Amino acid sequence: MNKKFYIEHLKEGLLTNNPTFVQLLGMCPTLAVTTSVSNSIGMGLSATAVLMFSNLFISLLRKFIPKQVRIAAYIVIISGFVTAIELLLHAFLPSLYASLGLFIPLIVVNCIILARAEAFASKNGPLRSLWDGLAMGLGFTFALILIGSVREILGAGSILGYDLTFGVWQPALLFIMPAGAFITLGCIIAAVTALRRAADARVKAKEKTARVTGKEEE
Amino acid sequence: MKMKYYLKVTLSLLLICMAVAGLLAAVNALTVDIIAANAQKEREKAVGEIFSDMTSMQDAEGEWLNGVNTVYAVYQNDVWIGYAVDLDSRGYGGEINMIVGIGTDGTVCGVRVISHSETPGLGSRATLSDYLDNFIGVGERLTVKEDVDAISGATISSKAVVDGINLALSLGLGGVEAHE
Amino acid sequence: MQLMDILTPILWFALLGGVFGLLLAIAARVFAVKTDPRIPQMEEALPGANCGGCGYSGCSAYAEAIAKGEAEVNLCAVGGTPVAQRLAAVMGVEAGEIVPHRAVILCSAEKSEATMKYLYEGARDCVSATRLGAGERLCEKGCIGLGSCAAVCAFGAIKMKNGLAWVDPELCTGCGTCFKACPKHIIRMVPVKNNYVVSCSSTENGKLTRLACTKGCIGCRICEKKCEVGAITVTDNLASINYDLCTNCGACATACPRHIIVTVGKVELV
Amino acid sequence: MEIFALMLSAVLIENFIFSRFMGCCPFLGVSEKPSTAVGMGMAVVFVMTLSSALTWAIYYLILVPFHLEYLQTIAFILAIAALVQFIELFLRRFVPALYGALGIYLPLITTNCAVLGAALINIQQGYSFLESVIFGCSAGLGFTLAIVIFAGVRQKMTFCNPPRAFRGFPLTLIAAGLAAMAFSGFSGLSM
Repeated sequence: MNKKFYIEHLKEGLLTNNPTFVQLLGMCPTLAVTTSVSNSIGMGLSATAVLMFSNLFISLLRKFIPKQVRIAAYIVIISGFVTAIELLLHAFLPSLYASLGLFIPLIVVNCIILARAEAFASKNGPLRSLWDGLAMGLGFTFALILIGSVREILGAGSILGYDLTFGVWQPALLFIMPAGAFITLGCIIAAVTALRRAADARVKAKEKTARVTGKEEE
Repeated sequence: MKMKYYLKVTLSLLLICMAVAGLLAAVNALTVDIIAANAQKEREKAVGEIFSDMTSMQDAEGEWLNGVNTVYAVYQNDVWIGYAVDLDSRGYGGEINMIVGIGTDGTVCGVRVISHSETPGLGSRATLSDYLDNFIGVGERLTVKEDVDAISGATISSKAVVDGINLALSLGLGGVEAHE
Repeated sequence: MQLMDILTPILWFALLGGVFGLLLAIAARVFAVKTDPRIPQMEEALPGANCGGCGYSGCSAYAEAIAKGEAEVNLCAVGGTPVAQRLAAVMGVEAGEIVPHRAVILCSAEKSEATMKYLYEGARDCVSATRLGAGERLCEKGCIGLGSCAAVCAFGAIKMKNGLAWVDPELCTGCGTCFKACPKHIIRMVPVKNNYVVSCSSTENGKLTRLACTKGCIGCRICEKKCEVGAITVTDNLASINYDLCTNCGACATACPRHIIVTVGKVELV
Repeated sequence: MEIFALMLSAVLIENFIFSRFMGCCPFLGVSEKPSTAVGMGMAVVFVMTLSSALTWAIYYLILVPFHLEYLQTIAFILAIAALVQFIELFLRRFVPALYGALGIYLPLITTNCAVLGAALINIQQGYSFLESVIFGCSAGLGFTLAIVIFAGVRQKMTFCNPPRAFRGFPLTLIAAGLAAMAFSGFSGLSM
């Protein structure tokens, strides 16, 4: 049974319950960071790393943390992790810190991490919480890259830094501006919902024909 | 029962805070001097980019205006070739730490930004070398709009860079040999 | 000096953590909400769909009502008898029998099959539509098809198909929220064991019904004659089935010239 | 900077939602009904005011004298989390309806960028104790202003008829984008 849980949960993290598109969490870093794909990748991966470790530790300690101080305890653990990672990166991997440095303090104020800690890690075992951290982290990274690419192409006329405008069209600066971020995110969520609804409709239609005609319609 | 309840709740948060603080203190003790060394190396690399023929630089002590961290006198085999002013300027997202190189004639001969937290893709464009290089040769105070046009959409960041340069120029370092 | 660098933050944070911990502990005791221990147990037993079928805003509200003695234990149609028994066990009372029901829309005319008084372009909601001359359909009792019932259905059992609501029998749990939400009151809760229903609610005479809709019941009483057990009777031009007598023989369905006596949730052919 | 200028800039010019883009998760999550939006706004004002005072005290009385600046983020967050937990207990006892309506978004105030953002800005700008409390309070009011205006906009939106996929959050985000454009007009003013 639990093998199915892991695959199912990964799908849930990436698509059906995606933290950015479905749960609408982690808006601040999503809007602030997705001005370029490289930023999105940096933010997504560092957030995934922190999410996995914090979920693991919180689910390990969940029995010792009384309900009255659970928020304070979780957030201290999360921000402790983030600060430690920031100091270690700054000292031992300065090149990586140069590209990720800006995002790490942003992770502390990322709602996804506390939301997952409160909703999942405090109720499930360490291994499942670690997996939930990975699934939600990847879902978050996937969403960031999608938004980042749209905003970078439209806003800066480049992708991963390579210029796409060839001097032909002038990129619309609006998409780099945070106001454009809201609009881009809105349209992307609409597209994702439309895709999900179409997928559900197709599945339902197949079920219905099967029920009526009594055989699986291909 | 009440006493045990108070103890349990208070102690748990207390222990967690102590543990995390201990971890961070240990990590910090481990890393604080390495980080300082890295920063210093980075600063030297930046000054080296401005004064390409620099062999050594030395902190020229002195009371400087606030915002200025340190001023380095730059030498080329013990011949004084100018100053490098390490200063902080107030940008949109926070402090911009930059180094402004002042030549012997008192004009700007190069600008480098060490660290900033401007909005990526927007304000950060004001910290790139192609924007900074058009300040080379500037001698007196600049104002945005008349002398130099700000990057569209990043007016506050561009203005912060210009303020930094004006601050460096206002120190009046041109032509004054560094006292030994 | 090195040791002090590590010790001072630990001591300071211990103090901070301790002070906040104590403060929160005191606050938790001072602000403790006095709850009846049985409520969480009952919430555990209830399905948790918060559908409102029991007449309360959600399962926790219903559990509180039972704990206060204001509500019976057998109002949860969705949970049916097992839930009622568990609730009764918690409360130590006797649980009555619950007959599971299914909702059925008593109208079978899609928008194209009914005549319209006007074209409605207002808010997409049946309640607002009925405020404008009792809805766009000439037939007073016709389904408006703007989905107020579908909106409240907590189980997604109601689908809107070209201006007519349709209840999927497998998904419907008989909670009854749509029964209360429909402004035209044309949804009826049919016991699961019965699978025939007169899917029309028009009480106009034959001539007017024919004018208003191609599928309305004209009160011709053929079904009344055909039914051996007298389960179906026509009262003011509308046939209705008494489900205690009905034996599901289907004679009335085959005889009905308007073909509106159908099986519950007549299967939607794609 | 005089007090009034500080307040005006925190409420309008550098509004935490529309110009600084901080605190968007609860902003999008709770702005369905103006009543819950006001409740959330008041909770945020309470937390931001007290947290500005508390963080100022912690920074200047504990962190600076003992050179523990690197612990700044964690100390601030600890104070904010304790405050949020306190208000959660308070609301659960005295205003259970609002407590239920806010749901997951109440603990999320802790990680709310606005609250921590305000605390960090107080330190960065070197505000005095009174200035930082006023800044925190007016930033909270700015947050409330934005969330209540937006709740009104969203209530109007329930009766319009967007394409099916846009119904709900996508439309809210686009409306937030337009509102953000309007507020970016303020960025020209400098106090």
